[in-house]
Amino acid sequence: MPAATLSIPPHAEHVRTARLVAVAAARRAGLAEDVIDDVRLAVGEVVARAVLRHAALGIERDVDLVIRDDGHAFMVEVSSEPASPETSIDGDADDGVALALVQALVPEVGVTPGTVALAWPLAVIPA
Amino acid sequence: MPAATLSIPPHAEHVRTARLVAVAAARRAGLAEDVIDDVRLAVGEVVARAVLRHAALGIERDVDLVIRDDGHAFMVEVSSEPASPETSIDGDADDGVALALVQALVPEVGVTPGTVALAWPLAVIPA
Amino acid sequence: MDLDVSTREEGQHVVVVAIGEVDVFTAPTLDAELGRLIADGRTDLVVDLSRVDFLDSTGLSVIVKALARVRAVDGSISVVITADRVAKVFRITGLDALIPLYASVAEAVATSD
Amino acid sequence: MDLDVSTREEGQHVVVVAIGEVDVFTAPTLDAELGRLIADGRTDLVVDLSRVDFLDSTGLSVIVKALARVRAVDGSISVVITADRVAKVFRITGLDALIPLYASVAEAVATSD
Ligand SMILES: Nc1ncnc2c1ncn2[C@@H]1O[C@H](COP(=O)(O)OP(=O)(O)O)[C@@H](O)[C@H]1O
Ligand SMILES: Nc1ncnc2c1ncn2[C@@H]1O[C@H](COP(=O)(O)OP(=O)(O)O)[C@@H](O)[C@H]1O
Repeated sequence: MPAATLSIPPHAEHVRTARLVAVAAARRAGLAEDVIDDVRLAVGEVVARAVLRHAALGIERDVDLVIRDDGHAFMVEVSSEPASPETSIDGDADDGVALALVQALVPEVGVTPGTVALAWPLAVIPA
Repeated sequence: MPAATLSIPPHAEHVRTARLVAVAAARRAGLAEDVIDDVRLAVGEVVARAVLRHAALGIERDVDLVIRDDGHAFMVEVSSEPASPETSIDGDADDGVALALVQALVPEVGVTPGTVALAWPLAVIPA
Repeated sequence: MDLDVSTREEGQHVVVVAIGEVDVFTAPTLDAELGRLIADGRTDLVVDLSRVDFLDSTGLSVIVKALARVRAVDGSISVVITADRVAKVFRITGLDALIPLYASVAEAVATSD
Repeated sequence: MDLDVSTREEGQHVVVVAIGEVDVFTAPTLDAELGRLIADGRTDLVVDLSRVDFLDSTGLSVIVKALARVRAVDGSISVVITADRVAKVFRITGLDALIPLYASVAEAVATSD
């Protein structure tokens, strides 16, 4: 069962809310404080990218977060409008930095159309 | 459009997440800090009551929050399993204190089966 | 954990220091500590909430329960509050008339002797 | 607002003090202030992030943009960081090799003269 499900409108001011919820769930999952810092930043980056993409394309749809802790991993799934020929945008340099951060901070990153899944295996994390 | 939609499992540990999201949205809506304190407490009380009720009845369903700011009022709607002859429980003294707090802190409280709606009119709130 | 509870002696009193948030999830921690002290015969208690930034009705009822138990054996309980946000909860519910509230532990210990 | 930005003079330098969170929502505030200063010819800048508890890639790119602008006119920019959480963002992206990071404003002002 998800630890929390959050939907936010695609505006920059709501990205902080996504970070707050992810951090609260990560703390509940028992992640160490420095890993929680990584969760805060990585989730913030992915949600910010999704929100900016919606904003750039005039997509009103919410950005959705599903946060899970299945005992093996702490997972955050961010869903937004899937890229299509009409909804694809050229990323700028910021996007590159954001993706580099996400790749550096998150043990497992899964990207499918419309969804970025971030996972922190619980076994390898010192309690 | 909702400012945020949050679903949490019916466990006490997640009530704090609901408070965080409500407070973040209240701040975005421009409420004064002392009114934000009232939002934090009132939302915490209503969500705690809903979560405890689900837990007592063995209801696994999430408790849902929809937060809105329509320019006239800041609104938080908390939905949970509606009371029925089978799902009604006798409130204890704590419930009385919780309801008293909610009534004292929230300008407009609407209760329908399964839903408690809290509203703070924006017009009467000093910015 | 969002709440830390520790205790220390100050003369006749036991000061119970809570740090963090006292809510439906964490209040049992405070409840257990107060219950343990009272069972041990420590019934002159100062509950220091000066570093508590949130307290809900569950937290209130933990304090009311402790109050009832210490009064039954002629003990005392007082509460230290600095945050207006926390004081307001006591005021709205009228608990400020039942339980002495102080701005510092020193004051609480001096006055409730 | 989740970010406050203010400035003060320290000798040749302008110290830009940010307090709060620098993210996709608030970074434009910092960007505007840095842009205003550089346009005014103030190109020896110390960005004090010692009271910033969160900074994301948007915040980084604001600083990189300011760096490019001051370098073009022989200015300098240095950054004061105390939180490990914030330092980590500079490290991962390799920005710590491009921008001098200091533990205090005094150090930043003394060294980057
Ligand atoms: N390797 C990756 N790591 C983290 N996030 C990624 C990665 N690849 C893509 N993303 C994120 O997923 C979003 C959707 O990516 P994509 O399907 O390529 O859409 P687009 O063509 O609009 O960039 C991007 O905006 C980006 O934030
Ligand atoms: N006047 C009120 N103010 C605030 N909350 C209320 C009020 N009345 C009811 N509630 C909340 O709504 C929930 C559902 O109430 P109700 O439909 O009466 O169900 P139940 O019979 O299980 O108490 C209660 O648990 C309580 O927390």
